Amino acid sequence: MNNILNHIGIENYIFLSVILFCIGVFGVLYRRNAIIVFMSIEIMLNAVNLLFVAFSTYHQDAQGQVFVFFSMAVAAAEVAVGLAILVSIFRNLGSITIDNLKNLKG
Amino acid sequence: MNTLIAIIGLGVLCLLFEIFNLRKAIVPITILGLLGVLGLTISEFNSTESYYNNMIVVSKFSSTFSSLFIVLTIFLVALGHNFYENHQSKISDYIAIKIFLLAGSVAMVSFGNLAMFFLGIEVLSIALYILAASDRMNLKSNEAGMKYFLMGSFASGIILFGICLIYGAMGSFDVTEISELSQSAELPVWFPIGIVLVTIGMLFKVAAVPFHFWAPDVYEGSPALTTALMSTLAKVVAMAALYKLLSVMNADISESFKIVVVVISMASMTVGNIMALRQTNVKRMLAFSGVSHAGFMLMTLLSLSTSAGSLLYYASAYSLSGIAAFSVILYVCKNRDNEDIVNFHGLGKTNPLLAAILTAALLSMAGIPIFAGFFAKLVLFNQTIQAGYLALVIVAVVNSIISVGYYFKLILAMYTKESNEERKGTPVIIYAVAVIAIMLNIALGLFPSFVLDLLA
Amino acid sequence: MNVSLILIILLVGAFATFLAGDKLASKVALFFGLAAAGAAIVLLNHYNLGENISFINQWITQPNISFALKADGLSMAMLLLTTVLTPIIIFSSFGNDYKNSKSFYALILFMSFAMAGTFLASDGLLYYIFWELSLIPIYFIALIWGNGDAEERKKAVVKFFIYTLAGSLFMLVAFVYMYQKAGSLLLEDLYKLNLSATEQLWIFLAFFLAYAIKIPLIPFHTWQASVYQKAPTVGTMLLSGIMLKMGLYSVIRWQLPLAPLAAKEYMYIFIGLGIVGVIYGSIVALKQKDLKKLLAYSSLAHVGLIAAGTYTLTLDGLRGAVLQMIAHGFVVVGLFYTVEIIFRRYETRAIAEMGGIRTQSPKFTSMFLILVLASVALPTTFNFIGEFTVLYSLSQINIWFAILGGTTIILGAYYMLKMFQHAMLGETNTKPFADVTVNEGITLVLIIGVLFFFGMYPKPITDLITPSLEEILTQINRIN
Amino acid sequence: MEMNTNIALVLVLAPFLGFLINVFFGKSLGKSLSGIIGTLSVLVSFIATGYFFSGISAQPEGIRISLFDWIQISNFNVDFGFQLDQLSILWLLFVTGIGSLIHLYSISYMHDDENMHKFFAYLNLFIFFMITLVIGSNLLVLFIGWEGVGLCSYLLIGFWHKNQEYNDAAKKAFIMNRIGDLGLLVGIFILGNLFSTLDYATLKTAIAGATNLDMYWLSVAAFALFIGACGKSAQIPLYTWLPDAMAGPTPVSALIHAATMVTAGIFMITRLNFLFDLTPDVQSIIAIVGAVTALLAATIGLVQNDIKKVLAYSTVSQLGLMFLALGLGAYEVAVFHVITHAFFKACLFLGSGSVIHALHGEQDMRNMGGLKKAMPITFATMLIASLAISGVPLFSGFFSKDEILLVAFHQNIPLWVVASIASIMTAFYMFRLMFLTFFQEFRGTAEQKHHLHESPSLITIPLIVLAILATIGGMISLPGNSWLNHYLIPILPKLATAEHHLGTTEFILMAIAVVGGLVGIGIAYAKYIKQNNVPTEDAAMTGFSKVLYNKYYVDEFYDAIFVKPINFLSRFFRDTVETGLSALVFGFGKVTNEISYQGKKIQNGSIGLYLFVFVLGLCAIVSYLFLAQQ
Amino acid sequence: MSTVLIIFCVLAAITLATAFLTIFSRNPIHSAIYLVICFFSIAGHYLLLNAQFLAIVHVIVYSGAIMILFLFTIMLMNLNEEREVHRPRITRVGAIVSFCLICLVLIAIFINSKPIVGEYVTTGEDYQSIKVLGKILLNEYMVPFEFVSILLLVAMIGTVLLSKKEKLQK
Repeated sequence: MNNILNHIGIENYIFLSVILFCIGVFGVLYRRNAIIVFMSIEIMLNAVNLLFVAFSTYHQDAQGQVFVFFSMAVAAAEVAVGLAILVSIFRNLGSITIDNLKNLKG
Repeated sequence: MNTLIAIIGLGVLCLLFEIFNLRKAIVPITILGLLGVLGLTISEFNSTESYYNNMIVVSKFSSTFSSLFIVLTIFLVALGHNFYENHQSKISDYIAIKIFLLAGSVAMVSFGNLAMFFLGIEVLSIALYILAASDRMNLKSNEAGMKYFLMGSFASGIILFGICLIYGAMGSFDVTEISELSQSAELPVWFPIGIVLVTIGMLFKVAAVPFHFWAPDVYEGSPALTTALMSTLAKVVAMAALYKLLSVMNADISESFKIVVVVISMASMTVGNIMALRQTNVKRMLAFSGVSHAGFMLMTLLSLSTSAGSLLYYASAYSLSGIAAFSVILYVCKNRDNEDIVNFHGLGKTNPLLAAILTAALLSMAGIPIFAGFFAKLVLFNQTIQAGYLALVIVAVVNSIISVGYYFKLILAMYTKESNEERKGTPVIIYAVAVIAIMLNIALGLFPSFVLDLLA
Repeated sequence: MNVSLILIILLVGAFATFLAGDKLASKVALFFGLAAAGAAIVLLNHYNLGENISFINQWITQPNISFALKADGLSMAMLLLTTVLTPIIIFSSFGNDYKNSKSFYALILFMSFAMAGTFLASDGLLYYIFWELSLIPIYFIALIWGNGDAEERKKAVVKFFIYTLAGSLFMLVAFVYMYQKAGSLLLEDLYKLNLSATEQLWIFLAFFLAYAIKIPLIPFHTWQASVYQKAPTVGTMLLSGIMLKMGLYSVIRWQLPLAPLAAKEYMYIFIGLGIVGVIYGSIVALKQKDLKKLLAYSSLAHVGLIAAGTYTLTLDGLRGAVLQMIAHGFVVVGLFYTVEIIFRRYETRAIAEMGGIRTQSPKFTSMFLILVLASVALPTTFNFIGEFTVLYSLSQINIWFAILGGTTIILGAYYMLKMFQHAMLGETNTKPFADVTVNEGITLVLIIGVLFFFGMYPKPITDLITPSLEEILTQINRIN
Repeated sequence: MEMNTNIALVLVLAPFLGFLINVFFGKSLGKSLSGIIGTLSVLVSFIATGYFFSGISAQPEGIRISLFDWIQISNFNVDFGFQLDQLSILWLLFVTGIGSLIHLYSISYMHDDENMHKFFAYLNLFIFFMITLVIGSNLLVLFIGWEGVGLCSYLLIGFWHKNQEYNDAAKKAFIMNRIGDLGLLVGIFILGNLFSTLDYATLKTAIAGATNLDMYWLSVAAFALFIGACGKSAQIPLYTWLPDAMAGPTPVSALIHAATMVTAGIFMITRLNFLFDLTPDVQSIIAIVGAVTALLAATIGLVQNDIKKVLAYSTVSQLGLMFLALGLGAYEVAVFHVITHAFFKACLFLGSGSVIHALHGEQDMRNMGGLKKAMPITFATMLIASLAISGVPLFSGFFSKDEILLVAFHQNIPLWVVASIASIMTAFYMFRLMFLTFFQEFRGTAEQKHHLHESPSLITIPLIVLAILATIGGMISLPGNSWLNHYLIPILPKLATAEHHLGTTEFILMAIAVVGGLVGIGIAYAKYIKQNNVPTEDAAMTGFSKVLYNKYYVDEFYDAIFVKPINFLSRFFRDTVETGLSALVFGFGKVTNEISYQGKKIQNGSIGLYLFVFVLGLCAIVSYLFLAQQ
Repeated sequence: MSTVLIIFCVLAAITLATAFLTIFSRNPIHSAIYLVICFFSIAGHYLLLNAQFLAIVHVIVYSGAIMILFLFTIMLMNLNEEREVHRPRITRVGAIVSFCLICLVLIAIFINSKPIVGEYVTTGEDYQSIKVLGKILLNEYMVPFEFVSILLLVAMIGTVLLSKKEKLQK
């Protein structure tokens, strides 16, 4: 069985996931809408997951893929908690723009 | 491993109590349970064993730090009795979350596999997000939770990325394997980058400059007990985990990396202390003080092989005085919507005992002798000079001086200002926690060897 | 006899006083103060019999720190100064009514404990701990029981605390550095170190910062006057009577023997600094309006001279310095006590509001005058012995040092007599001034008695301190 | 030997005991009793001195008593010891002798003062310190006395302490003395460093035995000691305290500021003659300073109107003459003049005290006159003393002053001229004093005139005794056959060989001096008796006399160049430097506080910013580690 | 260029483009939908790498669970219209600057590092079938697996804690 990376090259996966990761970072910084910010964080995690799988293939090792499961579980848990917080903010504030969250400063 | 299992069992037990409507018993039973776990941990002190394919490695390091975490959790749970008086229906949740948080903490210092490390840190973080936002109707608490959550998951992403790169370089998550591999072969650059990214993520957790911005805001907004938890337990856990991570993976800390650590350490101390000077909110002030203490603790990374004892000592000294200070803060600021210094006016007259304890706690943080904080700094300085970073020590000394400025602001407020109102009630548990914590602190100061030698 | 007994007495005394309650506090404190003094005298007796008074016990294994106390002649002298002055100071406060007096007296004893510890410690870290520990009680004494505007006082006291702490932290760094080299902080081990000239210079400077602030030497003295003024008189007495001496003692015990090369190299600078302090302090004292501030500046001048004496690195310099330390300790306590006596009657420390007291209270005036004269080193008082010896040692270095340092006897007379004239003499004051009470009288007479006795017969003290000073000198001269 | 020690202790401690009794019990003893105790205690000392004096011829080397080790210095120990030899016994004689007389006088003089017991206490203390000064066997014991008498002088000048001007004068005296004391100390230091001893006897042997003396340091030491003497003995430039010291009660002026304390400088220099002999440069300085002081003080004395001020300047002038003698190496002459001067000046002061007493405190001579009839004894005794001081032959002053002039003429003509002019002036102003006070009509108020009376016998007896001594005091050192010179040989060995013959030159000089004195008296007579002049009011004074009357503005000069600058500096230091230094320290705090304040603005609560900094930090670290390192 | 590479490039392009669109869309619902597409393209990558099980799980968890959660929330808050306040320019500039910077830095490092040379090893062993994954997950990684349950438990309690109404006292 031929290793697929011989056709693509691990570097390409690295670049892809780095760029994807950076897009996630960019989204977190760029958007003020908390939901979109959450989504950006999901993009970041997915970029990493992608790389895990790529490395898993690279090493011909399953552990990377196992780790992706954990990572997914973490992502799910985070999203759940994050959204719960978001909902309570929305209830109190009527908005989910994170720029409105500037009471704590100084 | 037994510790971890016992803790998790205790957490589940907490949840069960809720079902059987035994809320009153939760706190005492938990404390008793934790004491039991503490005993269990101490009984395993000298055994170095790894469990379940090296997922959990119990060593002296892990058991001592676990004991410290357990002790801190006992204090925090005890304080919860008073703090959650008005939230009886949720008390089991709060307590259970704290217990699980402790489980995450223990995982973070006894991991043998990066998966455990990552999951541990996530359990810790998610529990903290929840606790920070737990005062649901309070916008400040919401904001704190949101900020912490956003930035925390951002940092988690970076840690994950780092772990991924390490895996890419090594093909394994097992720290022993990584450690072996890191010495032998020519490594792809991914490995050091991965280490650096994980380190940066952890630096965020310990709130080191420039990744510290969340700390003051979150500390201020969170419910006071959560702040206590963050500034004592969470900080110490993150620091211990970072230390363990770097030492156990035998990550070859290059000179330039050390310079980065030095710079971050200096910056943390300086920024933390300077920013704390003008704060009027005590929690916020302690947040900045925590930033500076993080800077101090980072000094241990400069001599990884020998400084475990000093880190343990510093962490104990710092967190015990933190517990003592926060129990006084909890008492003073109960039923108030802020923690401004104004609330502390005249405490020296209205409640001399607590004022004295807070004073002692602050003096310990400032590093005045016989309190453990002094010896903590001393051994740290000693080690750092040994490692050849005299300049860092001098910066640290200058910072110690600055720090006295704001610690004393609070002390002065207690003793020189007139109290504006009477406080009623003598919550025995707060007294007990405060007294025991500060006694432990002083005992550590009088017999430093007791702790220092544990990891020598 | 175990040397740590004294420390234990003082510490237990502090707790006992605290537990005794407000009413009994002062008496309990006095009792323990006297007990410590008694123990010190017994200890002196043992020492004179040739016993080796030391106590050593491993304390921290890593880093290697011992709980080591050792009393040689020098330490004994300073210990006696501390333990004798403490009961006097406590007794002197009997006329005052302090609120929460149990804490007040407990803090005094605790401070005395820390200072005694500083004088006895022979392990660098232990010494440092005692050194720092002594700062806390005086901070609270000045802060809580002090006088004047609360804001001003706060500012002054905090400045004092931070400033002195700042200085001593650098000393800590120096200790830690030396620990790297010696592997222990025991005095004897540190004495064996062979540090290079550069290292010695830095260590010397680090120590210097700590001591120059504590002593204080110009220009590090800015905390002094305001704290003296704001602190309650008891605090001022503790500060000026004993705590200043901690700095000077430490110069002799730690700084000079540990960094002799630097001390020799820059001797002239440091002597000069001391002498500038003498002149500057005297001149500033001239125009002070507040009695306590005036005495503070006079202290500055006196300790400047003492410091100059220590930095001569001659036996006379060291001996004179120690003698003068003790003498100054007593005289300054007496002087501050007179200020307190006036304050009890007139509620003021402003010289302008006094005057014409002599006609009303001849006894008080006479004792005040004696103290004034002792402070300007009139022969037959103890201060003369000290000042003469120090000036003599300065003349051995350079006659100009002696001349410039000697201006203290002119300027000192000028400001002290001026103060005396305006505070005590002149047309009878309209406000009544009761003559000294029995308690006040006893305190002053005790002090005056000590001053005259040792002024005429300083031999016991000289004999006590000389061997240890000689030892220290050998230590200083071991590298050339 | 034991006996001697005990008696010496009695000698020293008797006045001290008197002091203690008067201090502690004086008030309850009553005025007379405390006076008597004071007087007796000095008399005891006088008697003890007499005992030693009678024994000294048998023991020419003197008696040395060492009591205990006092101060230990690295290269020597200082004993607390006494040395009773010719010089100290001589001094003790007139200190305790005149001291007793003045104590006696004071019993009456101070009787109206409520604090009389204190006065006696201080006087006794003074005597005690003066004895210590004289009797000490080394320079440090001398220094005890030296400072002690300064202290007593301070206490006594400011005796009437309700008057702040008097207190100022007292303070001034003490401080100017202390300037001298510093000089003395410096001298002591140098001697200690050079010879490792401060003991006179050892010092003498050391200097005699030394092979190569460091002449430079020796001169410096001598000069420093001389400065000390200047302070105590009121020489230029440290003389200004003495006239002001007249603020004290008159017996004090007589005892301290005329007869005893001010001679301490002369004592010290004579004591160390072996040292000064080796330093001719310093000797010439001493001579010049002495001569100039003599002249300067005499000129000021010419125009003073305060009876005590005249006497004070006269004292300064006479002390100047003594220093001239010392400078010329004629120690015995200086000593001789000290003794005669003690007699006549004490007499003059006590006389003036009697006058002041009679006039209830009036001291201005313009308000006196014609007291001759009312106070015959006072007048007679003062006249005798004035004749003595003016150098009229056969009175004691004639002999002593003449010897000084003789020595001066032999060694240095210009100095002789200066001294002679000073002597003529002395004669003038003394008789100006006499004429203004005792002759012509009384110029005071009718009230005063009504109460004019001769003083009681307790006052007149000492006057008479002193007048007799002033007359015959010259006997102790007659030209050609000097008992004093012979007596002092153990102290001044060269006297044994010095031949003292009276030639023509000497007689001519003597004549010149006598004529000069008479001329001075004559001028005074012409001006104040013939023309009946009365000195003008202060405001009306013009020209040089105004300068003289204002003492050459020396006080103002000192004030301008020393006192004012120091006070200015003090204010400057207090207000500017202290505040500045303090602000500097606070400045660190303020700056960090300000940074903190600015820092708070950065922490603006925006998550975007926080993450932005996070990312920047990350980039910085990563690029530093992995890009910058290659 | 092999077909695989072309597929990779297409998928990568889709991934990146949809990721960008997620961020740039004004309407949150659009963002969510773009994100779903993005996730699907990532699942495509997984398939390309022969990790079928993972791809399925990915689609189920992300597109099926997480995105539904998102959409629910968006609906719940009624965010379908554009609500976002205008973003200050400094924020945008800052975001773009940091994006460029972090991209540049990371890519530069990886380019700088020495390239992987030679063939990628192929053991031929099965390492990513469901069977193998299951074995590893439940043997070696049993403890983390259990620990994940704790994590989820915490999240669950937390979510309940944050949302549950408190019984009022009195």
